[in-house]
Amino acid sequence: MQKYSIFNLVKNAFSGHQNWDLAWKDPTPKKEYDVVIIGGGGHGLATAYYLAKEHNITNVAIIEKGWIGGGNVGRNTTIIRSNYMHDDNGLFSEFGMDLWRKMSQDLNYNVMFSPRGIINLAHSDAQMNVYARRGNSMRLNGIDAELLNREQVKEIIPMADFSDNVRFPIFGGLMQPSAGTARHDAVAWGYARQADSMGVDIIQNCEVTGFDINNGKINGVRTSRGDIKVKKIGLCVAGSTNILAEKLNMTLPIETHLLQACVSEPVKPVLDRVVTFGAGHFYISQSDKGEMVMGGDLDGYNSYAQRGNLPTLQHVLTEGIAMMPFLSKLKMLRTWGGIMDMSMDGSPIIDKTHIDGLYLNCGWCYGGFKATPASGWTFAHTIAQDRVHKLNAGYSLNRFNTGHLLDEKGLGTKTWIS
Amino acid sequence: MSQKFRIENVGLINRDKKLSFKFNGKTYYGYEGDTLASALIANGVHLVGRSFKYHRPRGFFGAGVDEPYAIVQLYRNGETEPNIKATEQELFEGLEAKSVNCWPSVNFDIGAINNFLKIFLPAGFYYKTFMWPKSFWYWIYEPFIRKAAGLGVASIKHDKERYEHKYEYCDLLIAGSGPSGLASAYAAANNGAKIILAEDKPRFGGSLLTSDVNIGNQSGKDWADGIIAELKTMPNVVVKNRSQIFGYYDHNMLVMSENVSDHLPKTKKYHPNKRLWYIRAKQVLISSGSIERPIVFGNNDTPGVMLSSAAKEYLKVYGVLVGRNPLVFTNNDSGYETAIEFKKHGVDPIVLDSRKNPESEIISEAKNLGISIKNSYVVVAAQGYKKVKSADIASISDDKKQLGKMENVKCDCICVSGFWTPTIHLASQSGNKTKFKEEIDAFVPGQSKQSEITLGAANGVFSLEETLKTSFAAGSELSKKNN
Amino acid sequence: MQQEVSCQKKITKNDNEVTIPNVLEKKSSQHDKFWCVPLPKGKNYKRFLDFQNDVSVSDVEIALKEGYRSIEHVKRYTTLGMATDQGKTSNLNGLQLVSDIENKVVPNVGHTTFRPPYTPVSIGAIVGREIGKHSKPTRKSPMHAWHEKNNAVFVDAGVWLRPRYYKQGNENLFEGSKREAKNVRSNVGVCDVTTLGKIDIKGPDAAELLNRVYTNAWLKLPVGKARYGVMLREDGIVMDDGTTTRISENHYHMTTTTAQAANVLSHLEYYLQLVWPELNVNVVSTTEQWAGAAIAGPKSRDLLQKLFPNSDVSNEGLPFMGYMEGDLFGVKARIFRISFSGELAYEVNVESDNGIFMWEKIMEIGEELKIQPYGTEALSTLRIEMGHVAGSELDGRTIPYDNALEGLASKKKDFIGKRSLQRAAFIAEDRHRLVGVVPLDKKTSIPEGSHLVKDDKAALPNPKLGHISASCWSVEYDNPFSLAILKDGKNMIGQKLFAMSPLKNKVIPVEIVSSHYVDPKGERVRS
Amino acid sequence: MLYIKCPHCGMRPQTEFSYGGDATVKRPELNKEISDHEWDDFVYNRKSLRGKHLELWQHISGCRQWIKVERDTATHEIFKTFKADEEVA
Repeated sequence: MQKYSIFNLVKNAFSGHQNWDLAWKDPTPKKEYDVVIIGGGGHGLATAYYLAKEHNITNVAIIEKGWIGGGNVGRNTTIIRSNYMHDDNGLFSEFGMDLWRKMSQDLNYNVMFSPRGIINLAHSDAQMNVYARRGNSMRLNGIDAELLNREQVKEIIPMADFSDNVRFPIFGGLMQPSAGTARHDAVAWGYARQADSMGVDIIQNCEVTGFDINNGKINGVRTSRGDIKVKKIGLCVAGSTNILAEKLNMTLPIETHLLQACVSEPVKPVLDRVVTFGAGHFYISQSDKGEMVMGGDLDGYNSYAQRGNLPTLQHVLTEGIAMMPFLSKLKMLRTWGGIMDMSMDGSPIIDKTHIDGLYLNCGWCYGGFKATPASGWTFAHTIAQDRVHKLNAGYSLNRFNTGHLLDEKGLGTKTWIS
Repeated sequence: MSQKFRIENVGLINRDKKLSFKFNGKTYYGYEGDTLASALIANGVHLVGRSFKYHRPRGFFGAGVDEPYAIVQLYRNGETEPNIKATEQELFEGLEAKSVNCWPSVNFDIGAINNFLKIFLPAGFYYKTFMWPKSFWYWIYEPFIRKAAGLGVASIKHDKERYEHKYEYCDLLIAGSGPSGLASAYAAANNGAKIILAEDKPRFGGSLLTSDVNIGNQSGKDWADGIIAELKTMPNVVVKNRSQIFGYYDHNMLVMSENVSDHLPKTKKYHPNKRLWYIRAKQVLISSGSIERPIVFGNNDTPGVMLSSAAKEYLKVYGVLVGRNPLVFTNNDSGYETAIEFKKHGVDPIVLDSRKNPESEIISEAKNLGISIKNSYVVVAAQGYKKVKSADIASISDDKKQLGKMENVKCDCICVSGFWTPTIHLASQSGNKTKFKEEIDAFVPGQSKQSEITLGAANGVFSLEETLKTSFAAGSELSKKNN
Repeated sequence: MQQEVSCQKKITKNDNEVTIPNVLEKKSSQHDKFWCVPLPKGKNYKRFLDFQNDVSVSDVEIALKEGYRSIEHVKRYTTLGMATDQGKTSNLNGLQLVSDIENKVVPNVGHTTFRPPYTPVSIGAIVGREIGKHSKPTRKSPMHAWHEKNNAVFVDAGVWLRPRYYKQGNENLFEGSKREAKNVRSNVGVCDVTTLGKIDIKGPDAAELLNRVYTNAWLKLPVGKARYGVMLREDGIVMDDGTTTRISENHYHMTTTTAQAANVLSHLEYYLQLVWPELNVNVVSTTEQWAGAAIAGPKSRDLLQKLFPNSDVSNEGLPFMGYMEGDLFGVKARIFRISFSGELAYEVNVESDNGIFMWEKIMEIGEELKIQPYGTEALSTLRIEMGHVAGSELDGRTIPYDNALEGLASKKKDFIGKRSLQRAAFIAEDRHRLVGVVPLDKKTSIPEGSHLVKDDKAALPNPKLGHISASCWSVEYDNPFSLAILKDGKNMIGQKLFAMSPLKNKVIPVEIVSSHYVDPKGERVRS
Repeated sequence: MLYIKCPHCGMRPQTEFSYGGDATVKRPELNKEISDHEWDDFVYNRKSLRGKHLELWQHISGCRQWIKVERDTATHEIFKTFKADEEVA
């Protein structure tokens, strides 16, 4: 495979950029694979990559209904963090942080991982205590965290509302300095390019129509481009998990919901951190292009529409202005909606299933993007070894039955409340 | 300073009210009714900004909401606002604006070095490099890129303006006050339907303001004025200018942003800056018109290259010439209409038509006026850096693959028309699956998903007669009793 | 949408015809399907598609050459159409180019979806008037003005403002709240408890509803008595707690926490309307109708007697968890003998309009008993040292057992969420449980949010056994005291652990004690 | 913004309602012995399909009644609304 580098870029410049290779090929599906990954999103592509890289399994196909990277990896707010309270979430995400830190070099594709730090603002002493509980848990898990007081927050983000005309004054915040953002599309493309180069078939415009299961064992998968024989299938279709689960006669602890996000018009750098509002649900960062990237609550009802309604955005932006009044003068340029698996305790599922050879990766709620590498890595391990890794042991499907829940927010099963 | 590109007695501006304004620190004059863009062009200013990546000089390309270039930093009443389109910003006394994305100035911009490095900066170049050494991305490369990106500067001061919301219900919401919007509104209003008619520009009438047509023995504009005047007297009708319907949401909820104050030097006491209307409409009529398409050619981003419809609008609405030596490059009759307007106002254009031997009433008129026309001719490239100085033109083969011998013609602007693209955004937002219409090379609305109908140019219908017929019919059909 | 109203097109009763005027326009000829001028040999002009983002024909060619072939890939790879004009002049030409190179017809290339807004919209306009202090509503109790006048320092409790402490001189929060708490333990204090959620429950099946909603038994609660209850979500997690009083045969007065008031009402309505419609019960929120004052401390009965000279408020006349109505100088009042502070205490409710009258009377008559108002901080201190749970323990992750409330979970009857309590993790022997924590040096306050570990020097990740949920300075013993939720807490009493707060660089050796730090037998509330 | 017909109050904007999830989930009867699986299906497992979805809403800023709404989760089209005790055909 062609190596991407400044030298190669210069070299290609003089030949008019006519000699770049395909980033990935466009193969027709083979009759049989060792592993089929359903879903060409970030998690599916990463899973295929780590299957090839870590487990030397390369007779793999990724089947994607549309175009790769078209799901939530292509429509998120690009935040990467591991600021979790529960050990299972924290340790899993921190493992992912390590993968993020070396991803550009590992994939030879600049994913622009930018550890600009995330600050969760607190607006009461009680909230400071909740954050302290989380931050201390992070520190004891070896994750960086700092508790900031009001003055320290003001130093870092002076554009937040420190005036007297504020409903919920800022008391301080919890910062994870190593958290940050990355270029979301590049993550999908970087994984795709490397997976392809190691022999994985990336098959786009191919819809799964059914499964071939015999005696509780996976035999194959039926697709709009023909039947494929396969012993192991990994399901990575956040947002559409329930649709495929129906074809498998499974009912999962997941509801499908819509989350909107928006960007402002690009402006010169003004905000160099990721910041979340504590008296509501709003988060913001400024992209390298200069756009303010903003998000918040779910639209609040089951939806597959990928199109949201204005009251939710209005509500989200209201909290935005409450946090940073200067946003008022900016203009909302673009909005979009993504559909996501809201699991019943807010944490994901990476596990085997009762069907032999069928592996499940779902339930990422709003946290899927940051989990891409760790999810791919542990899912690849689970598929390759037919057993869960200790990093994803907490993400079991039967935890809902046993009560080993991982509820970071303490909201329970009403997934539409965010 | 004189407005040397302003011509006498043309346009809809108020020449009794002269306004002074500043652009990049220099004082200019315009008239009430100008946009910042028209006033700058009147003063011969065509260089307004720099492009995002290569920092190439940027002028004006359109005359309204479609403008990609002319983005400025606005200063108003002690506040500043980034990313204002000069083509949408109405002029007021004391307006100040500055170019963005250039340093130290729009005339001499250091960032333009990117223009010479452009062969190293192809699509996606950043994915392929800036990876070594590992820590350099965050500490060195990214801060540099961040600084270079972004357009205007956001003030972190608290916004002192006030914004309001309003909730409305209506029978018919009509988006756009061009011929189809006016006709349908008028017909429905006569049946007593409760109507909101929204126009994003300051003036009602849409294409009727610039086209050379006659409706009911009046000019298009006079007819539009008459209809609007009558609608305004009707208690069941709300007509709103400076009001953009920007979103079509579920269950026929549309949202409109009314600009109440931005065209004034400062917001009046107790007035909002903008008012957001949530409108639940029983029926929506989309009459949002169409936007002219460019034709792609070499250096087609040079200041002075613009849409032919924009050139016509600057002339007919603002009395401003975008050049004294225009070249019109067209693949349809719209370019001729612009050329005719030039000719009528004492300017000699040259028309390059990519077609071999088109014939129509409009073309005949152009010929009769003595306009110089070159058929099967194209602009290969614009020449000039900060402003068009000439154009490399050539004949083109019938299959459009081979160029003839290149010639250079002097010109100071190139007005382009590559035909029209219906504005289907609202229909598409409502869930309408659009379809491609071969005859016009563009998408038009397909099966309606909500209670919406698209009329006129937005529906790919460019004949005024047909537009009026269907729009009058739609207006009365939708509002009458037995439906 | 085919919804009834929106497809109903009977807009008017009229049927007027409008005459269509004559139109004179010049007819056009067919346009040329031509949109891009080829490059002449040897020339390398940039031909732009997207003018603001500098996307040229060659950029799209490169994207396609590299395999970014879906129109979405092209758009994202080149940034075509993603500028502030959202591609109004560039989208179609971009599509034409892709269709030419890919040799597809334009409709098969497809266009990217149009989403609102059509053109950028001011964020200020979208948000409107809900900015600054008005970004969320502010709820104030009827006694708010009095609190303001008396130097209350307020704290946000949800959207309510509550006095945190009443500042005297240069007191800080710690000094002020300690003074107030001490005064409750030694004299009498009064606290504004208006913000508590209040729900009126009426109907012949009201007791049955409560019996299903709360984990403990409710069928035999006599009229004129109150009872503490805990309600669960169906997943077994504690949702809320509070006392409910039987006002008359078919009439109950439920209180909820300030935070959960709205959720509990919806919860009850859900079960009444959808799950058990056969229950003849009505519920309605009365939070705003009653102003509430908690009167607590050893002298509270003396005060009460003076406030209600005509009522028998003796320990016999109004025993612990008793209820009566009283006449507060002409104002009808409800008197509940309930206690959050662990002291002898009462709660008096009057209709909101009379709240300020009640409050001023309490302050006026209580003066000789050395009454002081106390805020939420003192209230916290009092409840923590008594081991009463509140929001920081009922954090949406705990079950009754974790909060030492297992005695309240009835074994005999079914209730909402009971089935979930059988889950393996919920019945595990070493389940987390509420305990008390005292620093060994009896001096160092343990920051809330600290974690308890066995070995403060262990390698990371250091296993955490539990966390400090609430801390106070015990006014009873004059030393720090904390509550913690600790793994296997039942068997940990007497153990020595470390409370660690790496965020504050603190490692505090601690001893685990009972969560009932003060008056473990609960004698005071019954005295 | 959705426009929901409250069977008690008439057409009202979505902002007056709060969502309550899948209306086809039936709470097991009190005191009934049921399997873990049945209980999990009630508490956690949801079909959440694309297309027609019968769901609960509460008219929280209106009559406070819980209602059932038949809505398409792909298009947001609302077909019909029902009172809490109304049988859904």
